[in-house]
Amino acid sequence: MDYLSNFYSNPEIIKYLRDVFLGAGAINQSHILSLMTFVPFLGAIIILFIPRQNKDLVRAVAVVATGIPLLLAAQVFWVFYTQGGAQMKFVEMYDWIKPFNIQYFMGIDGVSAPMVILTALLGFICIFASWNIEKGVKAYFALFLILETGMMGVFCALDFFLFYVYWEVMLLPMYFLIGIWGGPRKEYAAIKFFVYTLAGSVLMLLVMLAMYFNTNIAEAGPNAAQHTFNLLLLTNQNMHIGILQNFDMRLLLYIGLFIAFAIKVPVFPFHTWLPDAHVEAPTAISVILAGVLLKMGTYGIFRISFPLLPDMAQYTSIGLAVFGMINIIYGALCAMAQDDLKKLVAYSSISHMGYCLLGMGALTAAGMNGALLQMFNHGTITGMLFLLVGVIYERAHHRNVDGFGGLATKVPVYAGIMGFAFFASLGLPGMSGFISEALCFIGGFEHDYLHVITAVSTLGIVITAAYLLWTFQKIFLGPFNNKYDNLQEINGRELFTLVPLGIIVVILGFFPSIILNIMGGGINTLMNIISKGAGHWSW
Amino acid sequence: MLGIDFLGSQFWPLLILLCPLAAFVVQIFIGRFLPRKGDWVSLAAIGISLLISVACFAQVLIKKDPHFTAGFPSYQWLTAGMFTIKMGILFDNITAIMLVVVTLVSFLVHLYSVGYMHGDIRYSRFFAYLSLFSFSMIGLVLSNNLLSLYIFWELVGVSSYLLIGFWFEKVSAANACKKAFVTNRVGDFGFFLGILLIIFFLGKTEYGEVFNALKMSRPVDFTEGWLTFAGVCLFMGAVGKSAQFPLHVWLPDAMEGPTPVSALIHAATMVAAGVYMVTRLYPVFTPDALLVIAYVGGFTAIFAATIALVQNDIKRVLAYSTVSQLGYMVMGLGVGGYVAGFYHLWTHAFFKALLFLCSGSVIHALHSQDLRDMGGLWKKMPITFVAMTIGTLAISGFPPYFVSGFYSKDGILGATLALVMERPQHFVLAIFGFLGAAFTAFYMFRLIYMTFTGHPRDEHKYEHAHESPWTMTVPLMVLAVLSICSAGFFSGSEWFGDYVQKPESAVVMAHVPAGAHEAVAGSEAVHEGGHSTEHAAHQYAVILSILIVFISITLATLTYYHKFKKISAEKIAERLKPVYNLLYNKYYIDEIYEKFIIRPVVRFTKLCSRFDSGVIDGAVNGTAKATVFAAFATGQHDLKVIDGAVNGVAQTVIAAGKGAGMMQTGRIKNYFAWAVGGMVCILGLIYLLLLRR
Amino acid sequence: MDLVFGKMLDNLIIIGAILFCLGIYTVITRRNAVGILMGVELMLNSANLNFVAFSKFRWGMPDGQVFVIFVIILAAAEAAVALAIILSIFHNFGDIDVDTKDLLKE
Amino acid sequence: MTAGQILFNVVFYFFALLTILSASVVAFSRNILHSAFALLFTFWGVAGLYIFSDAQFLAAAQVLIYVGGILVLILFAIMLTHRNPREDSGQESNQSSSVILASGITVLVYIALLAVYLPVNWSGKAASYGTMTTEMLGTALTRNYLIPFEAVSMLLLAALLGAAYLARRK
Repeated sequence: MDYLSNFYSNPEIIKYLRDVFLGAGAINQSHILSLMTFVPFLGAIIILFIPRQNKDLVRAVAVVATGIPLLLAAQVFWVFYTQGGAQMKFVEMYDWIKPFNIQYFMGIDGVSAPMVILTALLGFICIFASWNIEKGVKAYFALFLILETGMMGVFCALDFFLFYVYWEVMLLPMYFLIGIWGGPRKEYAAIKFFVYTLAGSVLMLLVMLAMYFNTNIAEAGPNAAQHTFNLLLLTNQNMHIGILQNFDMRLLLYIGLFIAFAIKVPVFPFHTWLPDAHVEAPTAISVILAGVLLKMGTYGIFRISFPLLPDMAQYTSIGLAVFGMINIIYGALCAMAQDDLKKLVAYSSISHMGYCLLGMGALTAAGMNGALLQMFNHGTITGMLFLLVGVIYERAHHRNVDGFGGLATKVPVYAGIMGFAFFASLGLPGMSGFISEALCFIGGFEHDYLHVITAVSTLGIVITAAYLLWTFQKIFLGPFNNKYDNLQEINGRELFTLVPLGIIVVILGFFPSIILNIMGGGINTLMNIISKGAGHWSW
Repeated sequence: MLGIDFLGSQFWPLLILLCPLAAFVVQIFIGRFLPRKGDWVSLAAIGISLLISVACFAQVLIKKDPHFTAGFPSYQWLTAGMFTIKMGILFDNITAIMLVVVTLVSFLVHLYSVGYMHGDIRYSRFFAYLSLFSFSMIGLVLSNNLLSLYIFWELVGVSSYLLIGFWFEKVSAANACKKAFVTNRVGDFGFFLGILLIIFFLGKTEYGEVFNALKMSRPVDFTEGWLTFAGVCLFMGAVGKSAQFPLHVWLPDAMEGPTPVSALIHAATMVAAGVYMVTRLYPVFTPDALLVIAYVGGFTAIFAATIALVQNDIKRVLAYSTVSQLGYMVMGLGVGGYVAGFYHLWTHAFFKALLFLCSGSVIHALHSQDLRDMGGLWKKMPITFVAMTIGTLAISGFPPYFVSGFYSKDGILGATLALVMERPQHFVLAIFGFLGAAFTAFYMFRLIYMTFTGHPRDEHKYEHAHESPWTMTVPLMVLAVLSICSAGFFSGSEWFGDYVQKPESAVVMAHVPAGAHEAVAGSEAVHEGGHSTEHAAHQYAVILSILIVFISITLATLTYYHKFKKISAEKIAERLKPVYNLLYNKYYIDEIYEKFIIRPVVRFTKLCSRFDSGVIDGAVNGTAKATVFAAFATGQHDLKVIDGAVNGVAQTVIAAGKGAGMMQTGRIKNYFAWAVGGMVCILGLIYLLLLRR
Repeated sequence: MDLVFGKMLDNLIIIGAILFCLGIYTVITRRNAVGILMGVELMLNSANLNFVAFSKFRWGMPDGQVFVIFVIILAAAEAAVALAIILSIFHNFGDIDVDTKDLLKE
Repeated sequence: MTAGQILFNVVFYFFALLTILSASVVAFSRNILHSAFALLFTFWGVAGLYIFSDAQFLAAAQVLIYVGGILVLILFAIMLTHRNPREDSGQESNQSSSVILASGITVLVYIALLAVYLPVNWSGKAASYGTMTTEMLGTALTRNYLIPFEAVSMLLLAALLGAAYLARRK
């Protein structure tokens, strides 16, 4: 008897889940995902019991609590590398709230595996990046670990309710981390970030409930719940009843979801929280914010918007691409005008996330793969950038781009790595950034109506090159600004955080198929759902 | 050596490619700690590559088969959905030739920089960058598909950025390297757009597949117009990289880099990448695209030549001469002289590298780049003088057979003339060609006279001028010999034709408007049957060019050679003041770009940023304030209305209470009366509810 | 034995009711405290009358009359105490006009 | 109708009228003394009605306690508190409105009492024991109602002390 049968009595549902998503994989066999999600949480609890003065023990626990998920992530990577990313793996399904048919349903496929690996990696690195936090060490690391739990959960959850819970769990520690350990205007930034994202998640909640109440999974048995939160089942279009059959309502739901995720991505009109949040957040937090939190928006669109409302995905694909283009050009232009280095990198993140949107907007295999790869690459590259900005901030205590000058002579190694990061960011071939950008553009171009939009977006690479090199010149080249005579070179710890990321960027630059094959599997299943769900190519 | 079949397996070309990369990696990390700061590492690496390239070139020479391509398999690099990209190596005659050019010049420059860069604080890093550049250039030449060409294209761009900005303490160097990279990036934008178009329409990226797809199965919506547009986009990449007219501004500024860099990158190899790309993708270009290429090339030639006439900085003169010569090559290709254009690239690489290295040794000796400080150096630096003169003769196309420049330039002029004779409406190209040749001869001889002949203008510098060490003069001598014999050991340019033949265009003329058809037929006809017009064109070209060269040389000697000084340059400059200023300030192109492109963009970004923080943030903060006000309003409302209601109720209750209080008058009778009233009510109720049947 | 106007019980009850109303009227209109007392006595008597009438003509049990005895005893006690109060009011206020006394109102 | 019935009716209605008329005098007379004396006849009338209801002991008790005890007490009270003649005339000065109000209430009460009494059919079973005898009354008192009987004696004692205490002259 199939393990699923003690959750669903309707054989059709089991068949649908098995064929499209789970394949023959055993369920509840390996609890690697739960471990990865809740070990940090456990760490947080342990930290709370450690006496306040013992800072090093707190840090040690934090390292272990993020180290274990990293090891597990390595195993996840190996499994996906050998078996490809088409089917859901490491699936766990337990009843959570039986009456409402809510399950603790966790699983990852080609789409979410890279994100899980990225979260584990950045989480581990950021612990070392926040080594010299002195104020409230216990609280900081406890909140950080809870944040990691939230993030990991979001990427593993396959139940809409569970997804939403993790989404909120991730939100709260972030608010405190920015609000307490931030820069001068930290309260304003923290509040703005929190309320903005919360407003988004309210919309998501509405859509979730609408989805819940308008699906009928035709379960047998007297008290069998008819509705479900199971994301995989919700993709089954002929289970949609009630308002989900009416075109305008589906469009409304799609737009609601889009706004919720657009705030997180961030997309053009909803992006103003990002520069403030980044400028005020401490180094490690802005690495996590840029490295992982921005991906939640795009991941949400991949996991929820596209498969659940595929016809809407196609109907509004041009819009998404246009938003992508605006993000690219507008983000790049704003970045050029910034004088605070962190704000500049924040706007560059907006521009880079624009590539993801363009790739996704195209709804072609190449574009989607490019978008997913760009999400991963942006995580590593911008992670490096923020770490580097943190390094200079700790020494010079200001981030004003014009305030430096000619540092390359004083700190050549630091200048070298910063140069490497800048070139990776502007998409120099030989580094991973270029591959994802190229794929997004190729994908974008394949769409019959996106030629002009993609052409204009390619202009983005010129603007990006301009502002990044201009900034590099202002900081590192030119005559040495002797105000920084006593500037020390980058130290071992900081190097330890940067080198692994650099290696990943180069390896993926030369051999992208390592991760692209993983993503390819997941994207194929997604594309089948979209084309099947949408019935016909609506454009 | 010949025993090993270098073209049998992929191993050897890969070795050529990976040696410089290995050197780069070694140098960048542990270069500083190696003996002699690791310059020998890079030298050895490029040496090995040179040897293998020469070996391969030799084997290609023996084969004497113009259509030889080594069939190496390409391995699957990347799959995204149905779209896969395969990478591999393409080795045919053109690659062999380019490889020799690149590795040879690179090797000589490596050797030369050992002397030139001696004592520089970042000595080892310089060689790391040189190795990186060699790796990317070799990669560019070896790649077999558009995307890998683009990848190495950008890598070459970044290595030129690093090398130009080597002495980044100088503000001008910092600006120059940024300018170079961004301008290249603008070109790359067009190039990438071209690639996207081809990938979209044909779905292929490998050269062979693209050409076959174009020839055989061209999708119907990939019309003429789109193909021309794609061709022009691709050519835009070449414009950026080879500093053609609109995007040439970065090359003169790139002279900020050390001279060996200029010699290697901005004379021989990198700038030639654009020309190489056009030769490699030649079948893709439609006749209209070729015309565009020809015009851009021609205009650049004449444009740069005029500026070079009046420059006083030795490296600037050579820089503009490079731009002009590149214009020639591009024009050559544009007009259909495929072999001539590519041949000019071959010869130009050597004599331009020679000229740059000579100027390098002069600068090294005098520590100044300004022509006005030089003069009469031929006594002090005989070897440099001899090498420089040979280079000048080569570049100006001096007629005696033993000088290479003459043949290649003559080939281009012949091809241009042939086209013009075919279609006279393009006569402008011929004027560009010949006038350019004249100016080239004039400014080169001007350069020679001002530096080496005549009496020294600056005694102090003249005193301690000295000949450069052997590491610098040996490369000069080698290059000098090559400038001469690269014309094929006195056999003219025929030998080159055996190896390089013009690929027939993959553009199938489905429905051809009269004009375009005839153009192609023209070049076809010229190629097969109508040998006579082409031959005739060559005859006229030879005569004309010799005539022009002699005239300009005599003019130059008359103005600059102290013995026969008749014309004084200063007087001419006075009389043609406006023209002189225009030329001296490089047609104010830089200023125009600054004013009309860079400044407005920066202003626009400021606007964007203010808009972003003002409007959108304003909107967000506005909503925040609105909600605060709404909260305040509800607070007030709550206070006034609802509280009021509650208080109202309280008042009524109190009033009722008072009213009720009146009952308590203290007089017994009132109590009794109320009691009786109560009794009456109760009895009434009993009656109503219970008893009424 | 029958009465001319309806049964014995009805007549007695009507007489009781009239007595009761007159008692109420006396209590309400009398200004003199003793007058009120008299009114009260009237009402009590009418109640006794009813008791007796019902005990005889409705239930046929002596309980009604036992109640009357208790009522009579209480009436006596009550009258005694009331008059004592009236005397003390008289001593304190000089008159026993009920309308002017509103000590009860706090 | 036999002579005995007529005599029976006449005597019954004589006592009825006696009670009602004397009660109205108590209610309406202006002079407190007149109403005191009228109270005497009311008690007599009621005693007569008791006899008609087989309550001979009660009639006797009525006459003894009410007339002999309470009425005398009232008379003493009137005598002791009789201060000035104005008090009698005070009756008229009482506004006519309160008189109307009082009579209104009285009529209402009367109607309410009848409304409750008349609709019910009180024709219960006849006296099972023939005629009420005092001996039956005594047994009821000492058997069913022994506790109230004792309690009442306590009450009388309390009333006695209270009245004496209240009426003492300071």
